Amino acid sequence: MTGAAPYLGVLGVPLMAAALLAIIASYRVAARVNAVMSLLTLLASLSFLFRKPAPSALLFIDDLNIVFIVVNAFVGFTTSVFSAAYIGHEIESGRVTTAHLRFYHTMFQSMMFGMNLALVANNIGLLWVAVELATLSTVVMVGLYRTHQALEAAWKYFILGSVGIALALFGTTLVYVAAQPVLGEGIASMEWTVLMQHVAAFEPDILNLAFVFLLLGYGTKVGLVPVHGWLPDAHAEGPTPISAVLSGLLLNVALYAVLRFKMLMAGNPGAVAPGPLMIGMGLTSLLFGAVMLYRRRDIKRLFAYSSIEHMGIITFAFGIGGPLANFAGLLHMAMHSLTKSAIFYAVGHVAQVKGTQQIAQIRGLTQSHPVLGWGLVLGVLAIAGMPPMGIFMSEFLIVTSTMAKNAWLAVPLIVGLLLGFGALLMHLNNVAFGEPSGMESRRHDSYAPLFGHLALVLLAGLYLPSALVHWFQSIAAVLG
Amino acid sequence: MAALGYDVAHLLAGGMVLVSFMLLYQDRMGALLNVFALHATVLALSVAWQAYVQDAPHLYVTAFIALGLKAILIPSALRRIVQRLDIHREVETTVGIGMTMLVGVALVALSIVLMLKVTVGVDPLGRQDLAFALAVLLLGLLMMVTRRNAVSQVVGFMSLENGLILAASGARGMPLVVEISIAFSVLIAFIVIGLFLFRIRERFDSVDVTTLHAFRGDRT
Amino acid sequence: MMRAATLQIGQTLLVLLLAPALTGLVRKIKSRLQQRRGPSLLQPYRDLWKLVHKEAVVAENASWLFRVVPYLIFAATWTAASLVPSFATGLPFSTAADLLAIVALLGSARFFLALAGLDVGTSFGGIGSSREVMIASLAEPALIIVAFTLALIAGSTQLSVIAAFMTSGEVGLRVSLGLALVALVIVAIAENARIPVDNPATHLELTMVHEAMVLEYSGRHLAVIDAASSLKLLLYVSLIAAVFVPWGLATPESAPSQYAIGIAGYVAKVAVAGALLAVFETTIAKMRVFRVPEFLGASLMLALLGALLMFVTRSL
Amino acid sequence: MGALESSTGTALDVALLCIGGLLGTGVVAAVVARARYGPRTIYGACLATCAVLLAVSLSFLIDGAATESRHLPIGLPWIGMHFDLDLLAAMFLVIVNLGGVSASLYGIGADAEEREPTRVVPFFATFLGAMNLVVLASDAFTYLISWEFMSLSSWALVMAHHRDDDNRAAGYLYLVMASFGTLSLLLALGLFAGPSGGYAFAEMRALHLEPLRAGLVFALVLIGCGSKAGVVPLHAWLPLAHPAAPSHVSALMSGVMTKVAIYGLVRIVFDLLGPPPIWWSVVLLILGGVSALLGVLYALMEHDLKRLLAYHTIENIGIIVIGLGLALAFEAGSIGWAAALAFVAALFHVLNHSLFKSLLFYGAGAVYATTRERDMEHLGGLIHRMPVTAFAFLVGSVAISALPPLNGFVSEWLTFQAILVSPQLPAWGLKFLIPAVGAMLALSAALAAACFVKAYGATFLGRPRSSAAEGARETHSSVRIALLALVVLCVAAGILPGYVIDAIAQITDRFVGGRMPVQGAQAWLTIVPIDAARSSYNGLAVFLFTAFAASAAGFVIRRVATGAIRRAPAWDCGYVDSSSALQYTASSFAQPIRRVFGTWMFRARETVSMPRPGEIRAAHFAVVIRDLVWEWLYVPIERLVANVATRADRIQFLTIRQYLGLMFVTLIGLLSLLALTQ
Repeated sequence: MTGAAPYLGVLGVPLMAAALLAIIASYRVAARVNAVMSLLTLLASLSFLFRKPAPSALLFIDDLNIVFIVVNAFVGFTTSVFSAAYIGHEIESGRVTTAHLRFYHTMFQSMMFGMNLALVANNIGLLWVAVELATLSTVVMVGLYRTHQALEAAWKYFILGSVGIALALFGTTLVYVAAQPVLGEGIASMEWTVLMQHVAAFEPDILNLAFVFLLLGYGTKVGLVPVHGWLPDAHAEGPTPISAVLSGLLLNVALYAVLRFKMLMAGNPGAVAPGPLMIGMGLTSLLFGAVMLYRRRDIKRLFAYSSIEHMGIITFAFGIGGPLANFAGLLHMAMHSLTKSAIFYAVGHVAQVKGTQQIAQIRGLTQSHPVLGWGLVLGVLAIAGMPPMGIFMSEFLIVTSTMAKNAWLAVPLIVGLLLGFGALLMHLNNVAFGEPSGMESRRHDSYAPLFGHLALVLLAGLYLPSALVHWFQSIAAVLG
Repeated sequence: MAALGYDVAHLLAGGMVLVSFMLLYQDRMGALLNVFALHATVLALSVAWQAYVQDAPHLYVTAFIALGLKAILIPSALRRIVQRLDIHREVETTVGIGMTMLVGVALVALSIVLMLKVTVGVDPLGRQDLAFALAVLLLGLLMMVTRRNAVSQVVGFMSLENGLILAASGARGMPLVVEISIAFSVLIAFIVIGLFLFRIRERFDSVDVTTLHAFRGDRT
Repeated sequence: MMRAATLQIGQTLLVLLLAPALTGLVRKIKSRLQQRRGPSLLQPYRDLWKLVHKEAVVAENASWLFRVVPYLIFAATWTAASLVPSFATGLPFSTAADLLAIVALLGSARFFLALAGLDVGTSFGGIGSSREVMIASLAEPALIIVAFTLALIAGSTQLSVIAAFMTSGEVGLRVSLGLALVALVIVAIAENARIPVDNPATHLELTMVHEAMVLEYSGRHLAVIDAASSLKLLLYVSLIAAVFVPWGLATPESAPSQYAIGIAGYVAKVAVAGALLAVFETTIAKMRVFRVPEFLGASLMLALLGALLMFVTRSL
Repeated sequence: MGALESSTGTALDVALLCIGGLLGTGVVAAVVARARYGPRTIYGACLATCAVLLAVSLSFLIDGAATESRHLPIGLPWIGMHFDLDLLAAMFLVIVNLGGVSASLYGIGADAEEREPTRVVPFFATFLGAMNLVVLASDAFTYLISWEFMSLSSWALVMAHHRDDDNRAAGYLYLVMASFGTLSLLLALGLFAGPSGGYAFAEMRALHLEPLRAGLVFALVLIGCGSKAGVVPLHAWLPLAHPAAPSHVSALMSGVMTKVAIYGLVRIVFDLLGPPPIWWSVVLLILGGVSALLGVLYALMEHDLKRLLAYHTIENIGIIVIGLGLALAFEAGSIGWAAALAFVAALFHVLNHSLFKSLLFYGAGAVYATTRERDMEHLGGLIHRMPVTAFAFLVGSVAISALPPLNGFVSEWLTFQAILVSPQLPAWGLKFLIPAVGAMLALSAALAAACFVKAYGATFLGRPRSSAAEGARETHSSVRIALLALVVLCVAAGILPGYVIDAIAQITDRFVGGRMPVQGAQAWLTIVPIDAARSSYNGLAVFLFTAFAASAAGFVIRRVATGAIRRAPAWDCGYVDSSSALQYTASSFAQPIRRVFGTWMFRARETVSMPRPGEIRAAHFAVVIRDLVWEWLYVPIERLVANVATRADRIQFLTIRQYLGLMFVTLIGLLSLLALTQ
């Protein structure tokens, strides 16, 4: 494809890695290769910060997707490091075989490829295909353990995801149909760059219809209520590194798609504002997710629901719109990716040392495993929006910008936040404190990914580099 | 010529909606699969026709895939699964067939109203194509929702996806249709393999009904 | 200035000397009313004299607090008593504390007395303190609210100002004032452990309050406490006198003859009050301890009513 | 605002540096706390830093220096962090760091008893830092972030002894209530700033809100700060959380953190929000009166020593709120001098309460440290074994019972003086309300005295009720230093109130538009709130005369008569020496008052089961006390959430087909919406 060269870094590397990992037998080597390749991808993505390649027919880079790519590559890298430590133990405990792991690594990279492709895609059709690819590769990883629950979760994810993707495709087709009279036939009518320029002239009604399908379709991947069904089980039953990337990355990619189409809608005066829809689904997800936290038994499912909650918050923020809220949404998105993946790293180790994911059987972590325990406490407090972590800042901005737009909307928002906080704290209270119970097995892991993420979140809460701020602000302005 | 082209396209697309209704109506597994084969064939025809009227040769590929894969390969595979896993023969429904049909009619009405109102600027060919496509899509979804039986749900999904292909092919000059239809075929292949691999006997709900809630972490 | 100081000292000593006499007077009249001769007026002085010369018997596990408290009580009460205008107003020391402060001073005295009751750790001491604080927790607010009423009438919480204001004609008859008087009298009865709230002359376990607290005291400690309680009685009498019958009060500026009148008038008022108290005590019966809250609650309500009337009717 | 930024000052910078130091100390502490002398070193560092802060703020306050400002480019981008140091802030800095110094002293002494210093020391330092930060913050974001950080670190301290289930429950309730408060403050400030979105206090001060919006902000701020300060009915967490923490932290939470909450209330209501309407004062007065009365009644029903103290915090907060309410009322009635009087009374009581409440908590902590016992029913006779603690606690008790000549009395006396001015107010509602509130205040004062007779008597007097109490030993020297230092301060503030009042009085002008007469000028250090003819009080004279009278009496008697003492068994109406179980217990002491007030307010029920003659079983006596606020406000909410959660949980267990159904219905819904709307 023309002008694809600059993108080789973020696309070629994972693809190559996938191929390479498919043939490496030793899982130790594979794990290292995996990490190295992810690091390369990260560097490649960082290069975009300095040199923005010109948009080609299929691929392009603008301020918006750089954010996502960088976050994506970074969390992908840290996860690959974490996964190296994680799978070793899985092998020891005999939950997976080396053959599975070969498969696992391959799929990990192809998923990274899919997500990066979706992010750099300049073409709504290509975007769709890429998201589909990412979904399929995660599906098989969710089913990795071959337990009944794992298979069931994978299956549920697969079916719901497919239907969602189908809806998204119909929406995509409609967008093309809307564009075609203006831009004529052919590839041009599916290019973001072109669409954005001419969207004003499109038939608004078709756009509205299209957005409904797109919101539901990609919203399924985002995990918005009521199309969230697959999310909790997929997080709970898959290997923890996958839970981390699911929450930290895949949801973002889907959200990215929604955002793009929202921008498209915003560009057309005649189209209904997508804001109310997103606000509605966002609030629903927030409240629902928050309420669902209370009755959880499984610690990974718990945090899966918290992801639903936070995706709701982010969607809500973008629904509110305006430079401030968009800024807050982006910030919250980044913070959530970092924090939630950090939490899953911690949870992964916890599940391994305690030999269970049942919240009821995990007690007094700060007593039995201080580093891990306090790491988890920090993570949970951060995700619950406690200062001085970054999420406090983004939530502050979201609430205040909401007040500025429409004060009454802030009330359900606040209620949701409080409900979610109460539930998380309730579980944290028992997991992290009290008399230790359950297995006492000790392992010395590298907690670097966990605390690295937390450190970043803390830093962001205290000080955002002005360059970053201006950059985010420019994006926020674009988002409208 | 244009008029003829329009009429045939209309006929075929409408035919698909009709076949979707037939799908809804079936209560025997075997018959269901046959009707689906028909559904796929009609799709293939209409795609081919679109290829002809838009003289977009790449669409023939799509048509061919539709015919070969969905009209022949998959139905036969499903038949084998049905025999292999001795899934008992009749289709269990959650809502009565009649009720389903009524809802279906409502859905078709909805989609046509919506489409015709929305797609004013589009050329008539695309318009009714889209309208019918949406109808087929919704009917497929309806089928997935109302059928308990795994195989018939797969069929529902495939008919839904036929609707998508119909829409894509109807959108004049839409690129990537082939790629997309291929991607979808992969998807469906996955599903069918899944059915086969994971021994999904009765329903999507669970890989294995007996273990559905027993070990689930979150049973309160 | 000099003269004011001497007057102040004079009043301070006067109350101290007069206090036991009042107690004696009340006893005398009571026994007369009960067809007895009764002890002489000087008996209280003799008792005090006798007590201070006895060696003090202190319970084994009594703490230092137990031995300090009597003096604290005495001091606090004496301070309070010397702040209330007896025969003259506007004395220098009177600026040191207003009516509220006087009430609070009595509160301090009671606080320590109740502690002393608990110090030895006997059951009777407990009974006494517990009942005492229960009574006080109602009587003290009543007193403070009475103070509100007076303050609103006279536009000041300074007793000498109030007294001076009362002598000036512009008071007239007020409902609030009447209510305040009734409340004040009830409080005075309760605070001084008189019938019907308590009986100063009983040692029946079930009825006694004040006596139960001081049960463990003997010798000079008991003497000091007795002195304090008679001082308290005098204090209340002079308080009521100063506010409700303030006539004949002298001021630092007035002529010496005025002081003589003032003192004579004061003694007369005290005597009358003592007589009234004795009559009242003999005519009424002691009430059960758990009826006391209602009795005091009544005074609280009366006081509040009076204060409310003032708040609503008057704007200073 | 630009003007503010330009004027920067040294005192503020020093303060900020110290705060940074405290936060840093917290981080360091996390590492070194395990070391043998680690905790003491950390406490020492905190002590030094707080001392510096204290000195700086005190000198600032006494000079009545001009406001200093700083703007740091951290925190929220394009707003940054604003810090102001004005007289109000300085005064609260003094309070915070007085607490900090004494608490650190206590910590040095008590660190021997702390089993897990790693769970205490780091958060202790950050807690101090956060409280200081709140006082200095001068934009919405900085204020909220430090506010919530304060809650967070204090929560960690409450969880220090996390093995005890009650503590965990307390910690949970505490943090949830805290973030509830923070969120409502967030709403308040967001509403305040409005669309313009100027979050610096300077900008907010310039805004003029329309009445409705201002009222909403007021209500939300009241909820936010009230829940932290423990105003009824948002107090439920306080008596659980404060005692759960280590004692010096309890002291900080009760004595200082609640004051920081009051600071927030004052800052926003008196400073930022415009002139108040009359109804704000009505709300404050009612809440204050109820808190004062309910708080002390709760305390009377309580016989856990530390919890009793916590309930008294609620009472004193009530008194403070009454003062603030009066100040608002007078401000609304534009009687500046009276407003100043009430305001000073409130702030004076803030100072006093922080002093004697810390003192009392240290005492309780010392008792707990040696006896491991918080239940007064198992204590007693400690005055013999820990004389210094007993003496200090006695002074604290007198002070908190508002008895002259100590400091507690002065501030309540000032409040009463303010109440007596209120007939001048035009509003009729207040004419009825204020005397009622005054009565409540008087009642709560009297009851407080009763309560502390109970507490002191049961804990320190009488005979030991348990072996633990028998074996009690006097506490560590540095703890004793802390105690005595506070004793001195309580007495000083009691007998020389004039100077304190003058220090506070400089603040009032800016906030309530009025000023009290200068007290330092009065003869004999008398304090004259309004004018001499109105009322006056001279703590020093009363103190001196009382002291003189007492010692004179003692001296004279010993001289002219005898000083002989004979130790003998207790007389007790001739009953032979009974077991220590027969002495009055705390609950039996409170029984008469419980009968008077408790029966209708707490549904207190006593059940006695006497064995019939010849029956061989112990007689049994039980008191059941119900907390109606809890049952009517908190339990329903809890139930509601539980129900919703349980119902919603079904959705977790839908089958794939049903999830598809959800998707389908949503799709159809949206489509038909689209079909209908155009």
